[in-house]
Amino acid sequence: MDLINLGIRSIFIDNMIFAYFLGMCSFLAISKKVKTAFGLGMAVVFVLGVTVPLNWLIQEYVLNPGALAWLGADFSSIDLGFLQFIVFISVIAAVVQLTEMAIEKFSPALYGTLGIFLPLIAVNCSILGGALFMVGKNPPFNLAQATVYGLSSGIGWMLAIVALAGVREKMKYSNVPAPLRGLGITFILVGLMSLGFLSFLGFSL
Amino acid sequence: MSEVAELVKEEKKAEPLFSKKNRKLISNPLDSDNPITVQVLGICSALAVTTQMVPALFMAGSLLFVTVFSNLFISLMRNTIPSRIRIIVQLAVVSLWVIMVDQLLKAYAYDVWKQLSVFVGLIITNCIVMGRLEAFAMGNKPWPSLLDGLGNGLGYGLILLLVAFFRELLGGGALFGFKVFEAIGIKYQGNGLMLLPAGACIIVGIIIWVQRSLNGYREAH
Amino acid sequence: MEFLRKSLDKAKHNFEKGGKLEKYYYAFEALETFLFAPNTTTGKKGAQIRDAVDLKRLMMTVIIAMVPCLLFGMWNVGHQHFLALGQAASFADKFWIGLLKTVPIIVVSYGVGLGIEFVFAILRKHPVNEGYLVTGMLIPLIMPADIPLWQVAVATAFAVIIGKEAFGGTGMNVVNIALTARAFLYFAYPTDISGEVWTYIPDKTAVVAGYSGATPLAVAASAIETKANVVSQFNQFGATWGAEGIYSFSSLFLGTQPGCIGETSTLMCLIGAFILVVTGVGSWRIIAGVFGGAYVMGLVLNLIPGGNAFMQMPAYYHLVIGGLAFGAVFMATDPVTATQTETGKWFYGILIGVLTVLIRVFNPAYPEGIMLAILLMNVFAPLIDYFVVSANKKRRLQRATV
Amino acid sequence: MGKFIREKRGFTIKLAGKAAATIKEPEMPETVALKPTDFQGLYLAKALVKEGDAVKAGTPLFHDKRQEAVLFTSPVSGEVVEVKRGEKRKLLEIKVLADRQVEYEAFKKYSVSDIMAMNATEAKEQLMRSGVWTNLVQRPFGIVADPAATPKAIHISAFDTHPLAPDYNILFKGQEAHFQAGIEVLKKLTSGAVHVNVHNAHEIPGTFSQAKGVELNKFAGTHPIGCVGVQIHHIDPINKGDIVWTINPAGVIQIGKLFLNGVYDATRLIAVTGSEVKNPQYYKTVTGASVKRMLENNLHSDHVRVISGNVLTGENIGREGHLGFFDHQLTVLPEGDHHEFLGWIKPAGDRKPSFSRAIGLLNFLSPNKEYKVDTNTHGEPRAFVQSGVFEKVTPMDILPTHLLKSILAQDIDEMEALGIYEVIEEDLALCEFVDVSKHNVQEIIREGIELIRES
Repeated sequence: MDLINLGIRSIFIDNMIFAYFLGMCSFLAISKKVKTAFGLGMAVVFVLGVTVPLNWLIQEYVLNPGALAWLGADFSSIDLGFLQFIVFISVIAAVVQLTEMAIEKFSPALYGTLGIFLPLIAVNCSILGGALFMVGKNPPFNLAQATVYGLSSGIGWMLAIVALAGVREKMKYSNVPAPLRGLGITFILVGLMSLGFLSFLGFSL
Repeated sequence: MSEVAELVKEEKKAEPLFSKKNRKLISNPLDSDNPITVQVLGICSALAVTTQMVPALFMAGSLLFVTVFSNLFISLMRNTIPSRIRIIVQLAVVSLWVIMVDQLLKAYAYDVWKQLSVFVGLIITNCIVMGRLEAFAMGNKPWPSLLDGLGNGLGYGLILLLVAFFRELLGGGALFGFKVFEAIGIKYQGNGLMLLPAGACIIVGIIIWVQRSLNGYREAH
Repeated sequence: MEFLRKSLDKAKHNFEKGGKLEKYYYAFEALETFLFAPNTTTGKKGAQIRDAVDLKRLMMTVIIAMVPCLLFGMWNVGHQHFLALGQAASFADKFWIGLLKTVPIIVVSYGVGLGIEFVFAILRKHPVNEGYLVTGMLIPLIMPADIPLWQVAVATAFAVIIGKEAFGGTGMNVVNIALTARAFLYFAYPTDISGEVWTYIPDKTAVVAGYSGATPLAVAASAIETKANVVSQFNQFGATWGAEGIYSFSSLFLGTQPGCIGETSTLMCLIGAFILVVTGVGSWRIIAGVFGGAYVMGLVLNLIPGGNAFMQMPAYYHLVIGGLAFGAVFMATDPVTATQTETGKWFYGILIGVLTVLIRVFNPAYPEGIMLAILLMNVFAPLIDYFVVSANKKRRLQRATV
Repeated sequence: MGKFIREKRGFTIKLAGKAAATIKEPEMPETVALKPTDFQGLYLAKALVKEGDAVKAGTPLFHDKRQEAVLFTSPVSGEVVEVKRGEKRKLLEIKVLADRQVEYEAFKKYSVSDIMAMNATEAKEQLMRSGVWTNLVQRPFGIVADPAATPKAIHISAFDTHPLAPDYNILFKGQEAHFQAGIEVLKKLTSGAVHVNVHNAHEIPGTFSQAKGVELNKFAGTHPIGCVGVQIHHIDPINKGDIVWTINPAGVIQIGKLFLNGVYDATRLIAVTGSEVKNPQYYKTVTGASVKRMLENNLHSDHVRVISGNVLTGENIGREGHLGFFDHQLTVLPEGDHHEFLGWIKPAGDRKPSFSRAIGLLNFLSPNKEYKVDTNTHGEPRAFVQSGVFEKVTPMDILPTHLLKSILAQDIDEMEALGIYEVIEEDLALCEFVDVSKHNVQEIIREGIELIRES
């Protein structure tokens, strides 16, 4: 129940896009067609679902103050917290790289739809943001929570980009003032969309 | 390193430090080639940290610092990085500088550091930094790279501060925490929308509208 | 008429190509076509006759469908006003107060909105569209009677510029414009449009002892805390200040409750719905979808064991409290922002109904769920259409391979 | 065995001025014209005669430069009096001053058994040389059929649901033999069936009900169920790559006459209709005839629009114009070039026909009223507002609004996916009528088709 609650919260209420603006660059750039938006969304769901729990493990067993105690008493006073950024981003980059290679080798079909997006994802801030937010949670997450959080944050991100792509496909036919075309109107659109998503703000389940 | 220094020296001879071309490296990103409003990079933080001027200023400063030095470093190393692993190397270099900024802020400006929360860390994945490294520093000499970093950092900061200006002024009737409207004797009712994410998006949209109306930039449809 | 026509004809050349007022052609066109249906005839080839209906007439139909809500709303503004003061008043007195409060809002809404429309029409050289005729009436109907007029003006300007003109004008907007105005106020100046602001009380100290301006939604939401039965709360409401029975089911249905000017009366909304559906202007699928979705969701919540008091409220109450009926009839059916496929309209309507009830019950921050639910579904409407259209394409493709 | 299809969507426009069941046989019209513009998909029409030439019925007048074997021939004998050209010398019309007595070019004459024994190549040869071929219309695109193609089916719509459409019982009475011969020829041209589509509620003319060797499909419903495109959609829809031909019964009969009598016989019955006509009735005339004589002393007023064809798909030809090649109807309406004070809100009661029931439009209360309608557009062009009416008058599994928008956005893949191959102008003509935003829907459809053909 608690996990379902967390999942729903992360999809709708703490939406990566509309609440935190994470991953905006690819959100804006790759939302012209529903099909591609969906592909990118799936890639984000996958990578977030893998890297958040992975980074949770690293935080728990390597980075936290005293986390290295499992190596022996000598290590219990070490605090590697300042390495957080570099470790997290390396993990993400590595996972993305490995996934890309694995998909390319084992499932060319999937690679066709997902593969092209993977390199983009290493620098998608929603991935690193997901990991950093996960660490900042109070009370701290356990592994299951971290996994659910990663997956559902990804789903929330996907929902947002697919919805935006739907609207943008519809807007192909509209007559937007020339200076606003492209990026400008998309910003305004995202603003209005996030008003809609505000309805979830304050939801208590 | 000496070789590189040589190169820098040579270049100095070849053209003045602030030649027209080099000045362009700084001025273009301010308007016609602005990283946020034209190149669509680094938007996440532009929206998230701009409810007030103070954090926006710190954020702009941090990013400026990171872009300048990352650009410089990558440019210095550009001939020694194997292209296969260049993304990792770039990320590592950027992370180093970000960690440095993060620790500095934590030590000297704790309140702001708290306010900025994960967004300092997210400079690592800020596309401006990565984008400039890929697009410029990898193929240019250190001095222009530094200038390019400076220009883009400033261009980013400009938009950030502009957004924060409107959001704080319209949202709270204040600037840098100073109650402007009260000071001149006007009772101002803060506009809550401006403080919400939606307000930030819409303000960026309007800034783009105005900017492109003025400079004539149009996106291909 | 003759004179008017002649003077228009005389002035016309100034506005046509090469005329000295050429820039203002579309402003002139708007005025001219407002006064006279144009004398244009059909083309050389193709349909030689056209349907007598045009966009203006369509829009007028919607406005006329809103008139019952408007008139009742005016009366209700006065009714609530005197109820709060504990005074007896005649029908005329109540209506007069309502008129005084409502007309300025309507004037501001139309003035600001049409003003912006004309400016954009001239600048961007497109015809002034009739869409604002409806929006301009919708905005006042979803405002509290006592809203500061400058806020109406700001919200209208925001909605028309950002919500509509930025997207290219009528027919191009993504979210409903009137709702954009309301959402703007809701998030920009929450204190003026939520809480107990619904009744016009010039002097807050003059209210009758024990008075509460809580709306039925607020009463129901507070029952979550107090764990009291919502229906009995409703029935007791107003007893302390001599207004017993104002939240009985029948008066909720009639609409003698505080709320936005035009949205309190489910009955009047249903009359409007009848007009829209009979004339074919509003989609009955959407209206039925919203009501059905809300009712079924209410029933589902009833079934959850151990649910809170609001969840236990009989499902049919959801249909008469707050602005559900008004939203379903006049907002959700906006043809521009709703789904554009007939199948999609079912999904769209039902999801609005379901979401409305969910937001009401689970989101104490925004008791009025319908507005945000419609706004949210506006955002998802193109996606629903996308799937419906994809299904259509797929049928065609499958047929080809068989 | 044919199919039975019932459709509820659609709308019948009832107009005043229905043709009475009498046939007038006036003398030969003064002039007869053949207009390349009546045929879609011509690349470049090249005149084969010049002014002053004498022609017989069946003498070639022009052909298309890309398809020179398909000849467009004179409906009557006489003298070529005008070769009318437009911009860039585009051929618009070739006018023939008709003889009182028609002389025919002689084509090969066949007995019924000859026809049965004939092969497709031979049939095509005779059809193309005589000019009768041009009756065959190819779907997708509604263009002149390509003789090199073999269609998967040929469809004949044997009823017309357009406003004031002529009664096929009068038009094709007693033509059984010619029609049957025509069918036999057509059967050689297709790899599939020849479909004859009739309306369930109408009295089915014996010409069709007695036809042998065809699929007789029955339809029920209102306009545009009579449009052959709609019928094809329900019987055997056109997919990408498919080719289907359509032909109207008059064309089939002409084929029959060509083979049985050895002549190109262009005589036909047409209905002269419309509220401005004093004596609406049927006239016996020829393809492309001048309408001048039919309208002399036959109009209520001078300020009229003369339409070759029906009010939904027809063309304004003026009072001295000539009938279109495919038209079997002439409609005369009052012109509507007048302003109406507050016309957009003034209650129209039941004076104007409307599919909508928006405020002040009460005609849905008098369903049997016959309207006198003028050509006013009743409003000005506006942005598309999707009100769902297009779908209500399009009895096909097609989303007209989306299709139109994809054409406006010039998105070819999208047009294909949304079914542009299945429609031509007439199938969506009702959308143009009901559109509140007053778009020229048929023009847009043709633009889309041209875009696809060019790509």
